[in-house]
Amino acid sequence: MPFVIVPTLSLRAGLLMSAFLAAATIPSAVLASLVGRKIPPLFSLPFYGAVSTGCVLLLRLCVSGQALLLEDLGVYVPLAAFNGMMLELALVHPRRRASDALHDAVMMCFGFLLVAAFLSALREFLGSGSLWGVPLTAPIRIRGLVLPFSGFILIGFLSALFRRVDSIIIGRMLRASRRTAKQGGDAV
Amino acid sequence: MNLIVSMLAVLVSSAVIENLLFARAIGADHILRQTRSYRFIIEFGLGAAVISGVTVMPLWWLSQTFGRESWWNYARSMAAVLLIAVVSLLLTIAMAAAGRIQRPMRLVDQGAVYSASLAIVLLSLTAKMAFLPSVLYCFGASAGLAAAMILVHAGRERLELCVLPRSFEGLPITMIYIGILSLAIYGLIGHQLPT
Amino acid sequence: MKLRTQNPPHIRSRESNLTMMTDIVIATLPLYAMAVYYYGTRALLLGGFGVIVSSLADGACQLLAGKIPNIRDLSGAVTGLLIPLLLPASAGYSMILLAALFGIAVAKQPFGGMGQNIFNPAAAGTAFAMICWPKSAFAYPIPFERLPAMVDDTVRLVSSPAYSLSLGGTPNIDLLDMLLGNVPGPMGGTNILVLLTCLIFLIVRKTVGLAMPAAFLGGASLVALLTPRVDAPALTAVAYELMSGLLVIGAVFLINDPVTSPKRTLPKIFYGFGTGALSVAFRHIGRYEESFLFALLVMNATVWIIDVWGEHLAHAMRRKNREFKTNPPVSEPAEQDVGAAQK
Amino acid sequence: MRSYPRKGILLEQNKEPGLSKEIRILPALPVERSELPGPVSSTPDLLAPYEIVSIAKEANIVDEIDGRRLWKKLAQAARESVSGIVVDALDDEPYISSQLAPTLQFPEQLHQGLRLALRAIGASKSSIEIYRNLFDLDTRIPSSIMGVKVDRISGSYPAESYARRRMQRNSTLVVGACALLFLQRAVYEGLRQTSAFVTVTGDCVANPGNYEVPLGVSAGALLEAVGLITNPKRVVAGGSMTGFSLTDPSTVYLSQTTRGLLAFAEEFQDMGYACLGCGRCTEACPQGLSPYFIYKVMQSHRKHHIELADADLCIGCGSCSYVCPAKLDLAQVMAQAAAYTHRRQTSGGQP
Repeated sequence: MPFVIVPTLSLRAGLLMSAFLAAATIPSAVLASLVGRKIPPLFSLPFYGAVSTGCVLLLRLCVSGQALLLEDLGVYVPLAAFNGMMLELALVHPRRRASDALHDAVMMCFGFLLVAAFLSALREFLGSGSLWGVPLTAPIRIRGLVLPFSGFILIGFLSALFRRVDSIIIGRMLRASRRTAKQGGDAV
Repeated sequence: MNLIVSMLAVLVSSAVIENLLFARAIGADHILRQTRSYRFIIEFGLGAAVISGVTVMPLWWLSQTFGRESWWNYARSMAAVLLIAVVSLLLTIAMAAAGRIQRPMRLVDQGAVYSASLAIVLLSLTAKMAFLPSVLYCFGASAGLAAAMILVHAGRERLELCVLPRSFEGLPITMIYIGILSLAIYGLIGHQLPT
Repeated sequence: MKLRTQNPPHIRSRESNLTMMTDIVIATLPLYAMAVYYYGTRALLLGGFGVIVSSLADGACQLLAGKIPNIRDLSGAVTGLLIPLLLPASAGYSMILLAALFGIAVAKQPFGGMGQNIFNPAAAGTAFAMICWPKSAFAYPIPFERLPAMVDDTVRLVSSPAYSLSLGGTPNIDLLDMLLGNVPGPMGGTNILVLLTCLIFLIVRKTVGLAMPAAFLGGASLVALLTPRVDAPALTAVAYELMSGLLVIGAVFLINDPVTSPKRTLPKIFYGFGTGALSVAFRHIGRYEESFLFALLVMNATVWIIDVWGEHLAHAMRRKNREFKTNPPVSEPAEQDVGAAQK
Repeated sequence: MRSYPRKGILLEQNKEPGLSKEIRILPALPVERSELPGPVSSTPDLLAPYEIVSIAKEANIVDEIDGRRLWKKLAQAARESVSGIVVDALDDEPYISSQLAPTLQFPEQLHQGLRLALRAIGASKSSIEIYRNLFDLDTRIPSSIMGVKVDRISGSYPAESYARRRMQRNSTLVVGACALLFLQRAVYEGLRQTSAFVTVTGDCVANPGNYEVPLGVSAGALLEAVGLITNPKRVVAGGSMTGFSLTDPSTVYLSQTTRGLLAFAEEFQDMGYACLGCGRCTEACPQGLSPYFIYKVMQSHRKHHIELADADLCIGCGSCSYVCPAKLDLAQVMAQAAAYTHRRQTSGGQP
């Protein structure tokens, strides 16, 4: 959650952030599915933390060319090791099979990627009037968007929107299922 | 006297101005699940304060020694993670020995404490302060985090009494609440750095 | 004949939401009159624009939430009336628009709308506008200079006494001008005498209580007295602090917002005092010259804690007080036969 | 002069023109006399207490303030040897003056009845309680009636219940004025209680006033006899604050405790207001409760802090509903909250 709220100021930063999260989440999730049951719970947290930190640092070594971007992300790069998704997948309920774990982790990271891309694009375009570093002419400049509070508020509205859409879709499905059930009843 | 004033300034700035939750959204996703009671929040803040405050001491010394080298950037966070693990293990053992643990903390809560203290330690190291201020920074930051969580918890209690639009219940309205609060604190203080 | 039953009591007071809101609207009208006197008809344009935008946004959000907008509910209009008064008279329409939209669609309706919002919509919207456009939100036109409907660069904008106070200098304006509002400042926040008259009107109409504004001004002046920012005689410094910025209009309209303030008397006093003290204290620290709105929002978040604390207090007092402990005598079942004829 | 409750609301008492008119018996509804068996004692001042109590029992007199039989109250008071009698004639509810009017118009009978009751319970002290905040009266209220001190109860609306509770606490018997009048009739004239004093008023009533009507008459018949200007939308039996509204007046019959019958032309329509949180109910509540808080808590799913609000202390005076600018039915919510709290307490925390 913090990673999508604060550092997604520009599209590049958002994408890089999600890459870091993926690097932190996927290996530890797979590892948890493989050796999770052998580790006593007291040591599991340090273990996964060390693993994901290692992966994050590797990725950072790879992208160390982007000094400015890394400067933007700042403290969130090492923090990405302890994100909610990793804790969720590795600690709370680790999957039985590695394939499931991989699937879940990839799906979660993809969802995060979508949200982060949308938010960062919006904030970069309206907040600082550019997109992927290319300066554009925004209809209106809302500088408040680059501040953390707008990140909170945008997340709130985005999730509310998703929930609304979900409820609509579920309602449709319910009605459809009821209709089919009724037809089945007529048939029988 | 000057010393005391400067220490107070460090405490206040770490607690209010660079508030972990409102300025950096750290702990935002843990708040949603885990603020069950004020007591838990107090435990959370105390744990974060102790762990980060103890961890920052050797790290500060290490960063003084190896601060120049380029590899330290990478080694720092790894060392922080490992040290925090050790310290929290020691803390758990000590509390168990003292018999102060009624029920062990859930792993997710431990993870929350971990990430919070990791963030505090790294921030206090990046601030490049003297030794005592950086320790105080840890205490102030965890106190500020606990205070912010208490505010948010009170807001959630108040929101339970409202008839919210259905799609806003739970996470969205809490996020909006934190957002407006963070706006207010930003305007009150004036300058925050979003990193 | 068949009649509809209805629960007691069978007589109701004449006061209603409509009358309370109408009182607040009436109280804002003199401020608009003064604004027209100082800045020309642009003030009316801003006010009307704000009212239209916020009322429309309110109705639209209620429709989205699946409710029927209530004609008698003037709260959106009140928000729209207050927002231009908190901003300079040279504020752009886009600023008013975004402030009203933020206030209604973010700070009010997601929380359940009328009567359930935690944060004051007008304060939240204006704070958002101040943070987004600090330059134009803190540069004020000079009184008695007619503003065109569309403000462009030709309009001369100056800073307000609050700004020079925040720099630590004494504004070279005599207090009488500040009382009469003949100083650059927020559109409705400068003319102190009119504001105090509105406050008296509202208190006489019993729409607002005396406790909160008094405690607010008291807390503000206490902190201003303890930590003066200007090297002037103490009372002069306090007067400057109180009359600069949004303190007085806040004491009239924003503090007394019934939705976002505590209910019992002692919590009301605590809340008002805290808000005043906070808003003056953070004038020292904050970057912006005006910190009242932000302090108000922060205090709004603590209202629930204050209220529960007040309930605890009242609970303890009921415990202590013998007269309240005794329940009314319950009538024994043997006597029900007499009343049975009625049922 | 005592003044309670501390809080509460000040209502405008529309007692005129009902109060100053003399109490009449409607020709359409005559009150039939039913004699008691046995002769009327020629020297009522020499009756023994048990005789007075038995006469009250024979005459079937009911105290109109709480619906208890008068002889039960007298016997209990005699057993507990209370110090004195307070005649309850304070009508603090608007429109209602069915105790005040008889007190002002039959002073001698009231005084004789009071003497009888005093002797029945063997007490000496006595006083008459009348509400103080009656502004729009045509008649002035004397400072003493036949040598009995008149005690003006000031304070705002739910003063009657407070006065009653205060009296009961310091062991004084509270008796309604009408009950004393009927006791006097039973002893001096040997009559059963076959009638009651009822205030018939409201903006639909042709000639409002206090009437002595026979028991068992339906409310509709009484309204017809008194005369209606227009067809009422609401008919209320009892007080204007605490009475209950009738669906069909022709099927509701008057009893000794029916003190008023109000017929209003207009009915409240729902304005669709929401709670503003103005806190007026909290200022008005005489018990020091916070109806706002209780309303909010009852709205929520899991009711935090409900035991904090002491909803079971509500006396149902209806002040909160009266002052509410959003026209919410707060009294109903308070009743529900009281029931909920009671269930919670009885079932040990879990309703």
